[in-house]
Amino acid sequence: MTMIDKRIDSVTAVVADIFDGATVMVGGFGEAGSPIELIHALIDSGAKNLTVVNNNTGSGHVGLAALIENKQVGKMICSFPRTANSTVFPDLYRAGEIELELVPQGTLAERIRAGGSGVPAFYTATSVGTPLAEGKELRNFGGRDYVMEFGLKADFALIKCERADRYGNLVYNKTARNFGPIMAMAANITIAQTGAQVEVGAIDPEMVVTPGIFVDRIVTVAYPAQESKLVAAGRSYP
Amino acid sequence: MTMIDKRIDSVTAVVADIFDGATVMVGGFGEAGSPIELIHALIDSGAKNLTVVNNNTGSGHVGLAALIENKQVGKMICSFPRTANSTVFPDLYRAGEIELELVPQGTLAERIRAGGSGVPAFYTATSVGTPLAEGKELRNFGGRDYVMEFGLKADFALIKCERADRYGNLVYNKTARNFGPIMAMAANITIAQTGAQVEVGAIDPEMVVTPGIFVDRIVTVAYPAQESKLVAAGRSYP
Amino acid sequence: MSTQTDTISGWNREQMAKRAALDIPNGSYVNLGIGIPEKVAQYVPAGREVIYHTENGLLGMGIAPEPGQEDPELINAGKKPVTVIPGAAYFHHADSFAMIRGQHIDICVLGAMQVAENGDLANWSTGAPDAIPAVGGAMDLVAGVKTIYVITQHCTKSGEPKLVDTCSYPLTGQAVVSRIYTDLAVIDVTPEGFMVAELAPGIDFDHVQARTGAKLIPGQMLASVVNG
Amino acid sequence: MSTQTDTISGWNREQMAKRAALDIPNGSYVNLGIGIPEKVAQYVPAGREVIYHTENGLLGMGIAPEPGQEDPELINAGKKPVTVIPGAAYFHHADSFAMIRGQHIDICVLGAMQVAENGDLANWSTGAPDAIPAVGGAMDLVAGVKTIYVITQHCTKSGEPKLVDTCSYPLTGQAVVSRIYTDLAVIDVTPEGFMVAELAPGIDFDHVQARTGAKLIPGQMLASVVNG
Repeated sequence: MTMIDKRIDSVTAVVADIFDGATVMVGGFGEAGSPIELIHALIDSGAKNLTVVNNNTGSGHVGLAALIENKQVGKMICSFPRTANSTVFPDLYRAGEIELELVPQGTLAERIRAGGSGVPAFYTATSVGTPLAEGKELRNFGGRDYVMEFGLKADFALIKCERADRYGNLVYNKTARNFGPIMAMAANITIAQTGAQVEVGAIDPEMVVTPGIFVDRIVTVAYPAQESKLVAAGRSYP
Repeated sequence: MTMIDKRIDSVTAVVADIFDGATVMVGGFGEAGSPIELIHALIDSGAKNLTVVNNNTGSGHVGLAALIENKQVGKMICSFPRTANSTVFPDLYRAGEIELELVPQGTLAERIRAGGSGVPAFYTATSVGTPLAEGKELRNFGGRDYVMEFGLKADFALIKCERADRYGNLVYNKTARNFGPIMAMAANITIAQTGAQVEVGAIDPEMVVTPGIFVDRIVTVAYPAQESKLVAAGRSYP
Repeated sequence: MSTQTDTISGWNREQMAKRAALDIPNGSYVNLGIGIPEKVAQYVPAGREVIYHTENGLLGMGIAPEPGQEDPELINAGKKPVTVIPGAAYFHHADSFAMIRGQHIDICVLGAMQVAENGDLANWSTGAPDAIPAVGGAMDLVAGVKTIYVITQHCTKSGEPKLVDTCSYPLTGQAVVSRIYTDLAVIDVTPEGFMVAELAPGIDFDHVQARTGAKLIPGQMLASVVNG
Repeated sequence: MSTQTDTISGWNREQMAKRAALDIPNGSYVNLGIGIPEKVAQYVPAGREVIYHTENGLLGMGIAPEPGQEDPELINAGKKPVTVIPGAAYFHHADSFAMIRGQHIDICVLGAMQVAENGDLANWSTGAPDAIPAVGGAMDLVAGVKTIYVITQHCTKSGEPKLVDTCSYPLTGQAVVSRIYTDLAVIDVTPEGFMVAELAPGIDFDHVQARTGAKLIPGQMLASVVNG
């Protein structure tokens, strides 16, 4: 029997088809849930002119910050591109070498969830009356103004989970769940790095957070690097 | 210490403030997840002219069908108001005694989720070019037409779950989960009947399906009636 | 199912389901409508692993339970008891329809009242003024699933064609059907119209054309027979 | 925090947090911003059970872990390690912001750069042309949470008023702030403008007015003192 098996052996192979100009959603909120080994594999792959969707812009000189520093990112879509310990994005942004689409965090999450759910656009009260609503369509419902926002999709999503089976059913760890489940819905190809692979049936159907239909490839990284430790040690990638 | 405790002793007390003219979301898909004891308590309460949101219109002469038969429902918002074993809704509908807003099932679910998430309106491809899109606003995004649909809220939601703690954290049983989690988000007052109460902390934070913030009252019904058995036995309520 | 057409020859319900099942690729995520479409699951060729979605909130639906093993809280979209396979997942209705509406389900197989040559589908209402309208998830499925297959008798019980130039019944969706499996033929919806890909044993092209309310085009595999 | 105003008198940061904490009712679902607002959790009066939400995906956030017990995958919106209380729940970002945007969170306490007398809040950007804009969840919180409280020094380090008639900085939200806790006073945003509800010990109304960029109205509890 030809079984469904989404497992791939190496982080190199799993990101190999990410093409120049692709839109790539990258999971994680700060280091929690950041698929750092997948990002480093993407640095090794050399894909350029990427549009990256992440809440932040990385720390130090590893992970997402390293991808940006390596000039592979043409545009960031994020809510908070500043961190105490990284000047990678600010330096490139001030130099005009990287584009920024600033999106309120909840609008970003809702846009991603909409993109994965067949919703091309929706209305939200967030940002009405602020510079982030400028140029956007306003509309009044029930006496309150709302701004129209568009669903957001991606060619690829790189996410991190705790356990996965060969169908691609995923569970996450604590607040590392953050953007993983919705990015998996919004990307054409979703790639998950997992701390452990388990047999089909080992995850209780009541506990599955991301059903396998949203996941295309799984690669095991049993001992992922901890971004904050790399940053504290002054490490950089590559 | 004044503890948060959402537990109420009786199904009578827990629905006592559902007022005439209220919009009430009722969980369940067919009998799976139907809060039959809460519905029967609502029949006892006598609240009238309700707008009820449910996927169906009930079976036989118990549960939702009995609520309708008792002339307490002025309007149904649902996707599939026919069942093999009940003529309660069709009879009243043909007699002009009950109003129907027919909504595609996925649009219904998405409208409820939107109502609970601060989204007053969104666009969907579902129903474009069909009678259910008539009179609705069409809009083209990326070359495809979509119809605008509104978020749906309620004064009350009546739902059924498997286990609950005093904070109102809920887990469901199998496909009885269906509309419970989203109706809990969309209602001003969410009332859950639970098969069992457990101590705070007994539900793994990774497994909580409906966080307590969406739930206002819990009542235990340890041995809920099984709608299909009541229907098969020819039972009616009251 | 005792139409005149049926008594002449053609595929029966099981054979129609079996033929459709051949077109379900390995690894597909599939949603099956009520009726003949449900039977497709029984006939997916050995060696293919297919995962079934039921829109009430389950991915990894298994076969019907043994009598006495039914669980009223484990049902499918037709409200019948089902089981789950290892690796299944439960989710709520909005997440379930996000799978449908977000184009994550690969194939949906549905019944039909009418299919038009441009792929329009009517399968929810006759539009009769005294009918109780009921749509369920049909409009979501046809708008959202990547590929829509229809399994249907070629004609109604009274012998009217169900494959037509324009649907007279209210639509479920516009230009959504890819392929139709009837008792007489397998027919693709193409930019040029209905194209006959296969004929049931003993059925010829003219027999099907006579029972179809739109022009049929012979497909490549039939062209030599019809034209030659 | 060494402004001239501070050296005269008024509440310190801990006292400001403590005063705000008095206004958190039992049973509230609360989201606390980074900085002084975080301290509010320490001062909620005994006997009240309050549940803390952190927008990265946790309801039931507990106190900071013991040194050495930090988990890099259990953090708050400020990316600091936290713990969970029994009865906590994890969820993804869209569900977490549905709690905020769907008006399920009762109270949010935030810092401010400026608050206008109509409740407009500016707390994310000075609008300086060389600044890297960064907003996080601030706009979602002020648009979605039922009640918005602000804790802030009454004036900037250079002595400029932060309570003004019109914000000069880019807004976070329009007419969203209900109450402001400063080092000098507790001030309500009312349809008539800023109303002083309480004064810090040793601070009089005129002292606060002199440091405020909009007209202050004495509240009921102060009226007898000011008018009498």
